[in-house]
Amino acid sequence: MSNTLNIKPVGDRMNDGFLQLSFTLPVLKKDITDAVNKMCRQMNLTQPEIAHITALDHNLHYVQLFARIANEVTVSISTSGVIENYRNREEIEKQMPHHLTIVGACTGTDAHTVGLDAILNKKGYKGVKGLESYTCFSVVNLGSQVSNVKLIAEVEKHKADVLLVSQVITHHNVHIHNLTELIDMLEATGLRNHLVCIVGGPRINDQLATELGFDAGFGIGSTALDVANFLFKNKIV
Amino acid sequence: MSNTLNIKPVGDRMNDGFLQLSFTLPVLKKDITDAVNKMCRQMNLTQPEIAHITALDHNLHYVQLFARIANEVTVSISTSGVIENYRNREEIEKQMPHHLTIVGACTGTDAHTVGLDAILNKKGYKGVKGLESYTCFSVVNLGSQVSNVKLIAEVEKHKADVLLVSQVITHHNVHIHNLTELIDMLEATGLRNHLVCIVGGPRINDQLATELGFDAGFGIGSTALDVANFLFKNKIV
Amino acid sequence: MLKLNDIVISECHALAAEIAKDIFDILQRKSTIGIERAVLRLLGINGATSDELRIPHVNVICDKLQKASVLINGTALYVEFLNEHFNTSAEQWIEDLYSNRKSLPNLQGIDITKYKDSLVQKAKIALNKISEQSSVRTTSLKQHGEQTTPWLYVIVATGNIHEDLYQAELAAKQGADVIAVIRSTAQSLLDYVPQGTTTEGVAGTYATQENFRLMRTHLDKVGKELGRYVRLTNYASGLCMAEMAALGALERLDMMLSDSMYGILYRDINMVRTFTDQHFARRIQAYAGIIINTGEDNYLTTSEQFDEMHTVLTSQFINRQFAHLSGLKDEQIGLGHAFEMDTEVENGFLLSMADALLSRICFPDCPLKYMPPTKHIDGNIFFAHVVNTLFNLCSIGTGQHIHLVGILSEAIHIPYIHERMLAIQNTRYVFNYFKDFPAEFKIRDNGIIQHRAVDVLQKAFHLLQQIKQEGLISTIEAGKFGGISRSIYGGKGSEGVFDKSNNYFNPFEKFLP
Amino acid sequence: MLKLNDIVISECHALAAEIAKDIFDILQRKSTIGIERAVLRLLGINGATSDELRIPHVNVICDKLQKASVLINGTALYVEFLNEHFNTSAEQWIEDLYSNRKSLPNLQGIDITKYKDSLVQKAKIALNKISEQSSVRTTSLKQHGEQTTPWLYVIVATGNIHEDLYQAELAAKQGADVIAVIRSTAQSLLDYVPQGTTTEGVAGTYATQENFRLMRTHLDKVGKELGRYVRLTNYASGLCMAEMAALGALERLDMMLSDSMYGILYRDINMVRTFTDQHFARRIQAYAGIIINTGEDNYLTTSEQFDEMHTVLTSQFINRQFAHLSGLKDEQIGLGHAFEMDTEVENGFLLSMADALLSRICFPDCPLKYMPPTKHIDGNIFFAHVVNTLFNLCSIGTGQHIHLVGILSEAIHIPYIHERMLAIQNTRYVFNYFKDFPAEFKIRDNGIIQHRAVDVLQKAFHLLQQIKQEGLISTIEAGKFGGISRSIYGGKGSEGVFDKSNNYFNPFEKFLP
Ligand code: B12
Ligand code: B12
Ligand SMILES: Cc1ncc(COP(=O)(O)O)c(C=O)c1O
Ligand SMILES: Cc1ncc(COP(=O)(O)O)c(C=O)c1O
Repeated sequence: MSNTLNIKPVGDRMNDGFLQLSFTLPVLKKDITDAVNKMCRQMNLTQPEIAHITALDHNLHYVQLFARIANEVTVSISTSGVIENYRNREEIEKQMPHHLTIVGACTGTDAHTVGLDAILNKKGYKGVKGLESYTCFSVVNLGSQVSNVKLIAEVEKHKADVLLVSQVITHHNVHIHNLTELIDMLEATGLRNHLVCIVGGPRINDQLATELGFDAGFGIGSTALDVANFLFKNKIV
Repeated sequence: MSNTLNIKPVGDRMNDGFLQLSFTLPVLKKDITDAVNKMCRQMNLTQPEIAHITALDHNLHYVQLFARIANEVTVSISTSGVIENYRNREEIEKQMPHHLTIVGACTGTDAHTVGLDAILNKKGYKGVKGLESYTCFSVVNLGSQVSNVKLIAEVEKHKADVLLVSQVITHHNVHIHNLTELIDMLEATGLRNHLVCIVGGPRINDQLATELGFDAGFGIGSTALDVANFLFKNKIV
Repeated sequence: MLKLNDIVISECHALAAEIAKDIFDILQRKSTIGIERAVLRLLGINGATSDELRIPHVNVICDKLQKASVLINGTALYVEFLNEHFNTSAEQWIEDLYSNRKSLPNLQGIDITKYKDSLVQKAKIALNKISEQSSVRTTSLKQHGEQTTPWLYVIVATGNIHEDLYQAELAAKQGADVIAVIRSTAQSLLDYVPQGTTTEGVAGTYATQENFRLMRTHLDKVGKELGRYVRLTNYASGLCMAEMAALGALERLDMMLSDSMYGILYRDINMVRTFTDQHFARRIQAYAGIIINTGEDNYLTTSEQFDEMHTVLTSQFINRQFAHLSGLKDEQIGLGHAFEMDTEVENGFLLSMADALLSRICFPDCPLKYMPPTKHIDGNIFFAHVVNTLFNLCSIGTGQHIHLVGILSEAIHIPYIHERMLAIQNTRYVFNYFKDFPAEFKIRDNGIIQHRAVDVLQKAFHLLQQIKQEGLISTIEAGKFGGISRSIYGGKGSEGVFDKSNNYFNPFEKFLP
Repeated sequence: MLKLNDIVISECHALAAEIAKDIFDILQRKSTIGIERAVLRLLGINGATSDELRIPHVNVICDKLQKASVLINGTALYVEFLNEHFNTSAEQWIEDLYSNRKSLPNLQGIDITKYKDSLVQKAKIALNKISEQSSVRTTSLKQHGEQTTPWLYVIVATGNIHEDLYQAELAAKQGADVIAVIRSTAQSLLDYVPQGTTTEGVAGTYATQENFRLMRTHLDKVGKELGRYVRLTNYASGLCMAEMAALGALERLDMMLSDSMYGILYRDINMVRTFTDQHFARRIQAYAGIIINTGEDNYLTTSEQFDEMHTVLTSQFINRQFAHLSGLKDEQIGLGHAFEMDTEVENGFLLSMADALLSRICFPDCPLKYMPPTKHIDGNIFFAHVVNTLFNLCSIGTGQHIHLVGILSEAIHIPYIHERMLAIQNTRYVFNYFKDFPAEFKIRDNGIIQHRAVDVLQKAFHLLQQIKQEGLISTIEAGKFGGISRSIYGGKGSEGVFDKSNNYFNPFEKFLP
């Protein structure tokens, strides 16, 4: 069940709608107020208060401001009483219906292995053991800078049940290109159907991941246990 | 003459439209992404990237994010070739057509005198001499916490040509109430016509001041010379 | 720490003692309408008129007694008399007088001395309540232990006490040791204490007895949850200084801004009024175990620390002597100073450290209150956050005691709910990252820090000599503190000052330190 | 500064020298296709194929020579031969070979030694160009004077060289002393240097000769305006390490990231390839007066400074010895380290200071490069800004030389144009506010700082002893540096390594240090 709630941000007082912004505008000093006002109008913000301006160049100004959002925002809030049953490692190991082979890689030109290793390596991260330590999983960690072509070959070779991709670099949306290409290739090769596809990284979230055709996405601060729980639910249903 | 220009903020590259925001939302952790997405939609922002979340309470979360403004903003840019002739103190003293009596005060409950003193006091501020040092002005500095009633009495008493009001406290828009009341009273007493009314303070700008019925408003970093130049132009025309 | 001339320091203390004593001789002969109201507050008269003006009963009665020209004898005995005369509760007869249902009998020549005994009994009961409150504090502190210094002092100031309660709770949970509820703008100029729960303050929340009580109760609850005692503070200085002290004592405030000169300088309150009020206010605070905070930090908002730090030090010497004259012990005297050096000064941090150490050394037993940068903070919140980091470092690095947490939006508005969190985060990070910093370094002899400290001390010494010569009053007239000049005759509230008659009686006098 | 055992330090230097020497003995017998291309680059072959692939001519010819199995003799003489053979410009015949309009003659058994003299003449001319470039630098530095340390080093990385030029200009105007153009992601794994002006890099801008030149010219212009010399830096380490060094020397880069092991550890480049390449690359840099930067800071992104600082120190000892073997003087060796301690460690600042001082003391004449916090920076930009403040303080407080300015959005994206300004503002404020901090304090004997430094040094000493025993290769295999293990046989680019034949000739060999 889902319900809605009308909210505004909270600054000085509840629901006063204040927010803090900063940005750089390519205008002359004398045109800043006008530009800020118009921007705020476009953003449905009222009462813009310019707190600070730094001239980066004669026609480039960094502006800090506070403003109020004009209208309330209606957010959905899930009111379902069922609290998700979050299992610990032992429970997952006992109750997991199949043994799973997991292949993980930092793909494309990404060489940021710390995040993927945090999820995979036995010793894990911040006290949470990685997937290698689960008796119900076999893990192949391909490391960094793995091309999509190579990755697909490895998935086939290991008959992987689960694919874990890490993408940390997002400049100019390079991760979107990379991940879209991967899903396309998996579909073209017919591998997508039998594979649970997961992507993680600090700028990834579940919504983005599912939009791109993955089964799940894991962002900042995710743990191996989060992934294991997802796999458990995915395999149980 | 005035022209227009289509611009977007500049982050990583020219016109990429990136801005930085932060605010606190009264929602549970699990509802943050949805709430942020909806807020951004209301603000015509795309690609919201949540960079950071701090839980202030179980249902109150501080969010830092980056996002892109969807559309360009059309700003007016004044293209008039005439560069405003900005005079120095000696020029103003020589060319000012009348001697002016200036009354200044921090009004209402405001006791922040540093800003007004910066404009009025002989020694001035950051190397710019105050209005008291001008041979063409007589200055009466009424100091702080002057009620509008008292202020009007003083304007009459000194036959002031110019009224300088400082308002620094703006919480709950107390300055707006104060300033509106002052203008109403000046109009009711018939004093407004012959009086140049100026307001200053860190959260004041010319636009706000004129909307409230003042002749000019001076914000952060204004100097006595700015005010003197304004008075000069005002008295010459 | 630093090599300073101990003899100069002792001389400074001695000079300050004489300076304070000179004023003390004047103020001892005076009382004020504010003090009289405070006496009645302590005696439990805490209602307000039932119309929408909500005029406090203590104001109604004191104003009437002043009109009747008997204020000079003190009010308390008259109240005893009137209780008997009207034979109703004080609430009732004040309300009746106010609405002109009854009128004041002729008070001239009435013998009120016979009420002394019963009055003294009531005063004792009142003071017992205060003692009970302070033993609640002591017990809780004994049970939970004292927080390590510097204490994190944060402000709430929404104007609405209910919002304040929540923001204070969050702040305490984030690690605040002391919660200050900032007062609504210019409340200090009201010659009465507003009544009841309030939600309409501007840039602060009205200090009222009921608001004090609500916040105290809430912080006690939060403190229990957190397993520590969360301190509460508010302001005394102002036209109602003594009354505020009384309410603070009754409602167990733990600290109060209570300065001997702030009202004069920054609120243009009459000098004699202020000196007289502060003396009685602080005696109550002394009794109640309240830590006072002085306001020398303000000087650095209207003058430059680089040039004028010695005026801060000078004032601290004097403020402390006034405090002693009110019976406050050093442990209760939170002398104020600040990290207000211009951000562009070369070696600004070293100079600031010297200044902060100097106060630390001159007043080794005082819980110094160290204020964050404000004057040179502009609307650049990122830079402000960084300046606060160095302030935090200077505080832990020089062993400050009460640390007012600087907030990145200082130049713009009253702190937003998350800005306070960011500020506490900044502070805790620095305090932990530099935990043993002071023990780790020895300051070089004859270095920049030492030179600065010697210089400031020397200048303070000269200024104290000069003040001893010319008197504190002339010094203030000359604008030596904060660059603000006030004359002895000027300022608000002088009409409320009077010379005590020979019959003057204040039942608390002899019990207070 | 700190009391450390000088004998242990000397022992560390000696052990590192032996360790480096052991590798040197291996690499001296080798060359790589990368080195060969570098030689041709120095000789002025800088075109690329005219089709859209834009394959650099040096790659076309070296690949062909490798296929023809003559690479082992070095490429330069063959190019001389082919110039004569085809009797066209090199550009022309390479283009002809590439498009199969012409084909390579049989090269086996051809006597190329006769071209040595003319080749050596050309090499001298090439080296003269480099000398001229470095004397432009020296002259300008003499004219304008050197900047005070720590130098402010900032990055630009838009991916588009034109945007980079503007951002670099603004940064210099804001006070940056060194501009680093970050390379596009994984350019280090390309076995060629892209050609021409580029606008399409990801998380960095391609390092190309043309981009180098554009930026150099622009910074010279800006520097003239500002009345100082603005330094430029880029990366060498990677598959094209030697080539990059050549281009950097020709286009007057002032510093280059040029590590003996970074490619192995962080880009999984073959060990022998890296060791061989770095040696030649650094000889060019030594000749060109380029300051190299090493990459030990990276270790602290994959392991914890609190536990693993000694691996950084160990690696610095070794990296410096490799640099010496390439003829670099200490003034050119910018050993890397970082302020990467977990932000929650008690007394973290004191420990960080110890670590930073230790490198300072062990390598007194090296312009250390101090990197900002990255690993423990999260998306909270306000907190990141504060952590950078303490980094700035640690840098000025311990006398670092090259200071990479930390940017508040480290955890999120490539710096925005104003974020760089905020970062420079933060840094300049701290450097000015703490200007004479180091001279002002004496560190306590046997305090936290001293203990930490002694401990880290001791651990580094043990590790060096162990490496001397087991060899550097086994040490890397065991994952001692940055927790990353690489095997001697693994890694990219091994196909480009070869044993030099007896006839091998490289015309620069004898002129380079
Ligand atoms: C360490 C680091 C490096 C190290 C990497 C070492 C290594 N072997 O991993 C080194 C120094 C080599 C490096 C190099 C570069 N880096 Co880097 N690096 C970082 C840094 C400082 C920390 C990343 C990290 O380790 N985080 C810790 C881990 C545990 O967090 P995490 O990755 O978010 O992982 C967690 C979650 O995201 C999730 N997760 C992540 N992956 C996965 C996968 C799955 C399947 C799941 C379920 C979950 C999951 O779970 C993890 C645990 O909670 C960040 C900045 C920062 N502070 O975040 C920059 C950063 C990521 N790097 C950046 C860049 C640009 C680079 C370079 C490209 C720069 C250059 N041009 O040379 C190079 C080249 C790298 C390359 N080719 O990929 C940028 C990326 C900008 C962007 N958004 O596009 C950042 C943000 C810095 C910056 N602001 O410029 N980098
Ligand atoms: C100094 C100071 C004080 C001093 C004032 C001493 C004095 N005699 O002036 C003391 C310590 C007494 C004080 C007290 C309070 N303060 Co105060 N104070 C400041 C502080 C730190 C600096 C203000 C200042 O002096 N700026 C320097 C001057 C030169 O700048 P300026 O005022 O902007 O003036 C320039 C321009 O604005 C313009 N200008 C200003 N006035 C005029 C007038 C004219 C006619 C013209 C042409 C131009 C002009 O020209 C000037 C020169 O360029 C600011 C925070 C900050 N860093 O800005 C808070 C601040 C203004 N104070 C604040 C508050 C809330 C208070 C209190 C109400 C707190 C309380 N509840 O007790 C009290 C009570 C004061 C009262 N009744 O008015 C808030 C206001 C919040 C808001 N927006 O509503 C601020 C922003 C701090 C904060 N974040 O809480 N304060
Ligand atoms: C000592 C002292 N008392 C009182 C106050 C507050 O006074 P008011 O309520 O008049 O703003 C301050 C403010 O900074 C202070 O320093
Ligand atoms: C020594 C060294 N070389 C090179 C690089 C950059 O390498 P790449 O281009 O592979 O990211 C770094 C990056 O931090 C480095 O430290």
